[in-house]
Amino acid sequence: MPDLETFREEVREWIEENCPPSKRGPDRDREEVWGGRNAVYKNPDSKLWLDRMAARGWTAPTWPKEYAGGGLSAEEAKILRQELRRAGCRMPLVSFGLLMLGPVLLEFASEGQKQEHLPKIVRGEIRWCQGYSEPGAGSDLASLQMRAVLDGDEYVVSGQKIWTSYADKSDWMFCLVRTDPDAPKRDGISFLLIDMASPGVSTTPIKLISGSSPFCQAFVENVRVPKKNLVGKVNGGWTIAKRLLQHERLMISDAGLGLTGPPRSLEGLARKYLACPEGPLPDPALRDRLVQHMMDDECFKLTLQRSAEAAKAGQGLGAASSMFKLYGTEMNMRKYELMVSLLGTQALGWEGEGFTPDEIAIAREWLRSKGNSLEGGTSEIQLNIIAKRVLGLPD
Amino acid sequence: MPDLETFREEVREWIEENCPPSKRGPDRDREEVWGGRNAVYKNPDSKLWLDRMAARGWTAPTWPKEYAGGGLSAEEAKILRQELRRAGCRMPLVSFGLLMLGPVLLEFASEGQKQEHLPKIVRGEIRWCQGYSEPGAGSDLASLQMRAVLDGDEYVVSGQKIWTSYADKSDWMFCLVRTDPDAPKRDGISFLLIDMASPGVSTTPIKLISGSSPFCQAFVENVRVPKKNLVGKVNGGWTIAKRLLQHERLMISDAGLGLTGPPRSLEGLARKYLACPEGPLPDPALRDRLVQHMMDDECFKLTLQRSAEAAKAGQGLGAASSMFKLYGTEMNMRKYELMVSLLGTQALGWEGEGFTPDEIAIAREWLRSKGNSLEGGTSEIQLNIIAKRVLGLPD
Amino acid sequence: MALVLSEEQELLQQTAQEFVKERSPVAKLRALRDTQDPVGFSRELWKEMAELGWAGIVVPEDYGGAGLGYAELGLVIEECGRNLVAEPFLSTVLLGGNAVLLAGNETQCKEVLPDVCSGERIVALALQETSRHDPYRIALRAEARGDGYRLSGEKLFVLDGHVADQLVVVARTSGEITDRDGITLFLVNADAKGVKATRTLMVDSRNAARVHFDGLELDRSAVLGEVDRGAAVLDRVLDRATIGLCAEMLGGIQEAFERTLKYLKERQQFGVPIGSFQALKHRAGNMFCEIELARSIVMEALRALDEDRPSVSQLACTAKARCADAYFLIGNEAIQMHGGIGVTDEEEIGFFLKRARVAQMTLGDAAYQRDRFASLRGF
Amino acid sequence: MALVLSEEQELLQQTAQEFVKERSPVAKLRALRDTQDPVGFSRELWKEMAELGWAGIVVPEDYGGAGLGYAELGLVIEECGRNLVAEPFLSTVLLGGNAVLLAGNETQCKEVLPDVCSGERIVALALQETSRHDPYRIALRAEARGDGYRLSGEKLFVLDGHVADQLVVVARTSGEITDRDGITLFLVNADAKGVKATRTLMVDSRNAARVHFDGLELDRSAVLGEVDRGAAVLDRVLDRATIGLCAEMLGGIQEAFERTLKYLKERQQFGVPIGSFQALKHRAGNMFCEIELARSIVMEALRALDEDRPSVSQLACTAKARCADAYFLIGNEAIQMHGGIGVTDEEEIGFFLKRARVAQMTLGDAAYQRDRFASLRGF
Repeated sequence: MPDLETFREEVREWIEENCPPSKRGPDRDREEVWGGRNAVYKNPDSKLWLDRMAARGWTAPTWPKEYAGGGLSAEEAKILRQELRRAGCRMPLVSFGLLMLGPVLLEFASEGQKQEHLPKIVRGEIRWCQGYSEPGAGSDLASLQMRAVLDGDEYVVSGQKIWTSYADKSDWMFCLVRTDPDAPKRDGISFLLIDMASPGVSTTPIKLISGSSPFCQAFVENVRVPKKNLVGKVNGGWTIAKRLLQHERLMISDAGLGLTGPPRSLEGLARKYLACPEGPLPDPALRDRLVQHMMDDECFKLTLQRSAEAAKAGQGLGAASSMFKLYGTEMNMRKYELMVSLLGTQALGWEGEGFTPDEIAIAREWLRSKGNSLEGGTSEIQLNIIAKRVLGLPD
Repeated sequence: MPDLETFREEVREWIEENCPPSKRGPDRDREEVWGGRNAVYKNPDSKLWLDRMAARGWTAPTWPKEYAGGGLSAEEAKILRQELRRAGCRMPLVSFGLLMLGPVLLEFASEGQKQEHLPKIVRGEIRWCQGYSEPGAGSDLASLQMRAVLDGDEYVVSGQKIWTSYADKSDWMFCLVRTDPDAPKRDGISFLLIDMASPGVSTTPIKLISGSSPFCQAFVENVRVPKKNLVGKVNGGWTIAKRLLQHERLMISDAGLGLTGPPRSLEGLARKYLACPEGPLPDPALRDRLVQHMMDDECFKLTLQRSAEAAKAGQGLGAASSMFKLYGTEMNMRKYELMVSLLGTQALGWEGEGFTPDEIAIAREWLRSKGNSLEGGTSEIQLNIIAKRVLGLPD
Repeated sequence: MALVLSEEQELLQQTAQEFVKERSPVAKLRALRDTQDPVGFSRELWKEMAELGWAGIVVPEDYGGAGLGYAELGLVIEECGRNLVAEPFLSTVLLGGNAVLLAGNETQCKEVLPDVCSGERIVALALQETSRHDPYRIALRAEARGDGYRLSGEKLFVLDGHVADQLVVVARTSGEITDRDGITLFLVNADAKGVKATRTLMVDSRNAARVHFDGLELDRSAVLGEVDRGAAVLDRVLDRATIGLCAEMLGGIQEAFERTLKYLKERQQFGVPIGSFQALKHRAGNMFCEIELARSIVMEALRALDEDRPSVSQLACTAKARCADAYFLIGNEAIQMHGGIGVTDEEEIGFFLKRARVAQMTLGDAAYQRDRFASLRGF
Repeated sequence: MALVLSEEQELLQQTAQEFVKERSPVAKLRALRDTQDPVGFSRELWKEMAELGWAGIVVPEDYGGAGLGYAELGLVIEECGRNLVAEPFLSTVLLGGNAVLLAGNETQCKEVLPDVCSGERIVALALQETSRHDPYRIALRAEARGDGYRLSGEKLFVLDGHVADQLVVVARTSGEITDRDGITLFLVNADAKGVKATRTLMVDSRNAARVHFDGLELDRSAVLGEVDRGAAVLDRVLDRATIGLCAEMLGGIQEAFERTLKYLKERQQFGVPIGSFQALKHRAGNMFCEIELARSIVMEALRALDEDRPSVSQLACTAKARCADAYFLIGNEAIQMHGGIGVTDEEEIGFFLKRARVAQMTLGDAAYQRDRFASLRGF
C-alpha cells in the first residue's frame, strides 16, 4: 500500500487535471447525472466527468477492481472524498445502483451476477429502481404479493409495485417477489432483478401534494425473467431486503439525497422576511425556534460524525441507520415548518405571479417534506426497530 | 315542587343564618373536615357548619331524603351550589364516601346496605377509604389478588392494598377482592366493605418524593367480614369498580380535590420573580408559556362547563371523565413546571432558611403533582379508554 | 348563553351539513383548482347560499340580513370548513362586510350590505402589507388632496381581492408606519382607475391577490368611519373575522380527524387494522382532547360576540391560537397516519393540510395571538 | 479530536465507573440527606477522589494537577452524574477552581490550586443574586476604600457556599446593575469578618447557600484578575462549568433511562412486560435519540474546550440547552413509566427527577441558553 499522503497528492493532481471547472461549486442548474440507457447530460462536461471518474472506478471507490471499482481502502476512500470536497467537485453520478443495490450484490450475489451488473453500475450505464412497496404492503413490507412462478428456466412475474422512484426512467428494477405463497410471509420472498424493457412492464407516475414527483407505480404482468436473475437463495430474499433497507435509510438521512431542497441560510431568510438587516430579531418566538433548529442540526451532524468514527473504531452505535432516518427526516420537516413561519404567507404560494422562484420552491419543498417521515420506512417503523434492536424491549 | 326562585331565596336566607363567618372565604388554615370516628375540627365552627348542613342533607344534596340526603332536584342542587359559592361558603365535608362510594351504593347496594351506610356518610360519621390497587395490580387493576373466601356467614379476607389514601385515618374501606380465583380475572372480583377496626387490618403510610403523603399500604390478614358487607352480586364487582372509577376521575379532574395546592396568580408570581411590577414581562419565553397556560386553563374550564351542560341536555361528550382526568392532570403538571421556571432556584428549596413558606409549598406541590398522571388511572390508561370507548379504535 | 346547541341551531346545522356535503364537497375545490377557474369559487353557489340566508346571518334586517348571531353563522361556516368550501364567507361576510357594518354610515351600509346579503357583491379587506399579519403596520399612504385623498401603495394576501367588487382599504392618513393612530378605512370600487389586482395562487387553492394602488383618487365620501381612528373599528372587524375563521378551522380539524379515524380502522398492515397499534391510539386520544378544547373555546367566542362581551378580543386570541395549533397537529398527523397515500394528490386529506397552514397564518398565527393576548392583559 | 474514546480514556472511564459505583452509589446521597449531614458530602471521599487525581485533572502540573483535558474530566463527572455524587466537582473544580486558574496571578494560583487538587480546599463561586442565572446582573457593591475594598450585599444559590474555605465573589466596582463592564472578582476567605453563609436545603439534596456580605474589608491583593474587567474571565469560567455540568447531566440522563428500560422489561401488567406496549416503546425510542444527540454535543463541547476553539461558548449553550431539555424529558418520563412506585421516596428514580430540575436551572436553563446563543451569533 502506498503511503497515504502520496496518495492524497496524486488524487489532488488528478482532480486538478480531470474535473472540468463547470462541474465544481454549487449545482445551481440541477445538472446531476443519473446515468442509464437514456442518460441525460444537460452539460457535456457532466459526461466527461462521469467517464473520467468511472474509468478509475472512483464512482464506487471501495468496490473491488475486478468489478470496475476503485479498489481503495477505507482510508484511501476517505482521502478521495476529502479531496473531492475540497475542490468543490460535484458527484459524477447519482445512482440507486451505487448506493443501494451494489453493496448487497457484493455481499449476496453470485460471481456471474457481480460480473454482469457491477461494472455497468460503476460506469452509470444502467439505471436501477427499487421495487419494494406495494399498495397493500407498506410498513408491513413482508406481506408483499407480487408473484414469481418458475416455468422452466424463467420466472413468470405478476403484480404491482408502488413508490418506485424514477421507475419511468429506469432500465432495470431490483425487486422483491413472492416465490412461496404457502410459507410464513418472510420465508417466501426472493430478490429478483428485472429488465424494465421486458414485455409486460409498464409504469405510471404518481402526483404528490407538492406537485409532480419521481414516484411511480410499476405494473408487472406475466413478465418472463431468467432464473439467473434471482440473487441469493430462492425464498431467502428477506435477509437481502433488510440489508438493502439499511443502506437506503443511510442514504435518506444523508443530506445528499432524499431530503428535499438546497441548503439555505435560515438566518438570512429571517433577516429578510422579518425586515431586520441587523441586530436582534424582532420576533422572539421565531428567534427561539431558529436557534432550536440550529442546535438540533449541529447535534445531529455531530451524531452522524460520531457514528461514523465509532463504526471505524468498532464502537457501533447500534441500529444507527434507524435513528438517523427518524431524526434526520423529522428535523427536516420541522425545518420546513420553520421556514414557512419565517416567510409567512409568501411561503404559501403555489405558482404564478406574486412570488419569487425561491418562495415557490420552498412551498413545494415544504409539502414534499411531508413524505420524508413515510418513505424508506415510516418514523413509526424506525421507532419499532430502535425499541427492539437497540433497547431490547420485548415484543 | 316550589318555584325555583323561591327556593333560591330560602337557601340564601338559610345560609346567611347558618354558615358561620369563619367558614367563609379562602381556607388559609387548611381547616377542611374529613369526618369519621376520630374527626378533627381545628375550628369548632367547622363542626357546627357540618352538623347544620348534614341536618338538611345538603352535604349530599341530590341523595334521597330516606337516606338522609337533601332530596333536591338537579336544578335545586345547582341553585344550592351557586348560593354557597356566592356566599363564599367552604365545603362542610370532604369525603370519599360522598364523592365515590355513595353514588355506587345508590346504584348497586341493597336497601339494607343503603340504610346502614348512606346516612353516616351524609353526616360525616364514618370516613371511608378506597382499597383498589395492589403492588402487582396497578394499571392492570383486574389482576388484583386480595382473596376473600366464604366461611359460613363470613368472608375471610387476606391480601395487601397500596395507594390507599388516608387508610390510616379511615374507619371503613371499600375494597375489591377476588372471590373466584378460577374465573377470568374480571369475573372473579367482588366489591366488599370492610370495617378497618376488624382484627387483622393494619396500615403503614407511604412517603413520596414530595415528603409525607396521605397514601398508605393496607395489610389485611385473615380478616373476617360479614357476608352482608358484599355489595351487588358475588363475582360481579368489576362493574361497580368501573363505575366508581368514573366518579373518582371526575373528582380528580375537578380542581377541588386530588390536584395539589391553592390557587395562585401566575401573573403575580411572574411579576414578582421577574422583578417587573408593570408593563411587558422581560422574558418572552416565559411570557409565552404563561399565556399558553392561561389559554389551556380557559379552554379546559369551558370544556368542563360544556360537558356539564351537554350532559344535562342529553348531548353527552362520551368518556368525558377520562378526557378530564387526562387533560386536567397533565395541565396541572405543566402549570407546576411553569411555576418552577418562574420562581427559578427559589422554587427548588426543600425546607429551612432561605425560602418563604409559599416557595417551599410550591416545591412540594410541584413534586406531588408528578403523581397526578398516575393516581386514579394513569394517563396511558385514560388514553386507552378514550381510544376504545370514544374513538372506537380496535383492540 | 349555553355551550350546547338549541333545537333551532341543531336544525340549521343539519341543513348546512346536508347542503354543503351535497353541493360543495372537497371534490369541488379540486375541480376549481384543476380547471384553473378564474373566479376561484362558484358565484352561482354563493348566490344559492345567500338565498338560504347564510351571507346575511349576522347582518341586521334593515340591511337585508337575518339579524341572527355568530353562534348561528359559526355553525354554517364550520360545515363549510369540513368541506373546504371556497366561497367568500371570510372575505365578504366576516372582513369586508363587517368593516362596512361597523364603520360605515347609514348611506354606506344601505348601499353595500343588501348586495352582500344577496350574494351579489364581493367585498374584500385590503390590509396586509408584508408577509405576515401586523394590523397597525400600515405604510400605504392616503394623502389629503383637496376635498379627497390620493392612495398609493400595495397590499398583499387580499382574500378574494381579484374578484371583489369593492375593497375596504386600510390606509395611513397620519403618523408613523407602525402607529395605531392615523389609520383610516376607505371603501373603494375595484374597477376604479389606479387600482390593479393580481391574483396570487396559494397552496390551499383559495383566493388571494396583490392589489396595487397607484395614485387612486378618492372622494371624501369614500372614508369608512372616522379619519385617523380606523384602528378601533379594525380591531373589532378582526376579532369577528378571526372567530369566524376559527369556526371554519374547527370544521376542517374535525373532518380531517374523522377521516383519519376511518382510515385507522380500515387500513390493514401486519394482519390487523393499523388503528389497533397503541402508539397511534394514544396520539389519536390526545388529538381528541385538543379538538374538544378547541370546540369549547370556539363556541364560547362565538357566543361572546353575540353578547358583546368585553372579553371578545382575548377569546379571539385564545380561539385562534388553539385552532391554529390543533389544525397544525391534526393536519400533519392525518398525513402521517394515512401513510404514503396521504401525500398523494389523489387522496383528499392533503387539501386539509394545505388549508391548515394557510389558515394558521391568516390573521395572525398562534405566536401572534399569544403575544396579543399578553398585551391585552397588560403583561 | 475524535468523538470516540481513546484506550486511555476508556480505562479512565472504567476506573471511575467502578470506583463511583462502589463508593458512592445513590444510596450515599440518600444517607447524607436522611442523617442531615452538616457538610452535605463526604470530605473523606472527596480526598480519595483527589488522590485518584480527579480534582486536578485539568489543572496544570505546576499547580499540583495532572494537566489533562476536559475530555478526561468529563468522563469522570459523567460517572458521578450517573450516581448523583454530591462531591464538589462543580463548585470547586469547575467554578471556583477555574476562576482562580483563569483570573489569578501566580501567587494566587500557587496558594489555592494545589489545595484544590489535593481535595483539602473547597472554593465556591458567589455569583447569582436573584432566583435565576443572569451573570452580569451584579448589584453587590465593592467600594474602593483606601488601599482596598469594602463589600456589601447578598448572593444566592452559592453551590457549597456553607462549607467552602474560600469564595470567589463577583462584585460590582463600577457601572450600573446589569452592565457587563464594571464587574470584578475577589478571592475571599470564608471565615473573614463580615461574611455569613447560611445553608439552603434544596430538593436535590445537594449543597447551596446564601452568603451575606456585611461591610467585608478586603485588601487590594484579594482582587482576582483585572478590576472592572471580570466579565471576560467570568464568561470563560461559566463556559467551562456549564460544559462540565452537562457531562454530569448526561450521566444522570443515561442512568435514569437505563433504569427505566430495566423497569419496562421487568414490570408485568396485563400478563406482559409493560415494555411491550407500543406507546411506551415509541416514547423510549424518541428518548434514545435525544440522549444520543446530547452525548454527541457534550463530547464535542468538552473537546472544544481542550482545543480552545472559538466556538466554545456556542457549544456550551447548545450542550446545556439540549441536556436541560433531555434531562427534563427523561426525568419526567422515568417517573411516569415507573408508575406509582416512581413517586415514592423509597424508589431511587425520584432523586434523578429532583437533580434534573435543579441542574436545569443551574447556570441558566434552556431558554437562557438559546437566548445567549442567538446573542452570540448576533441575531
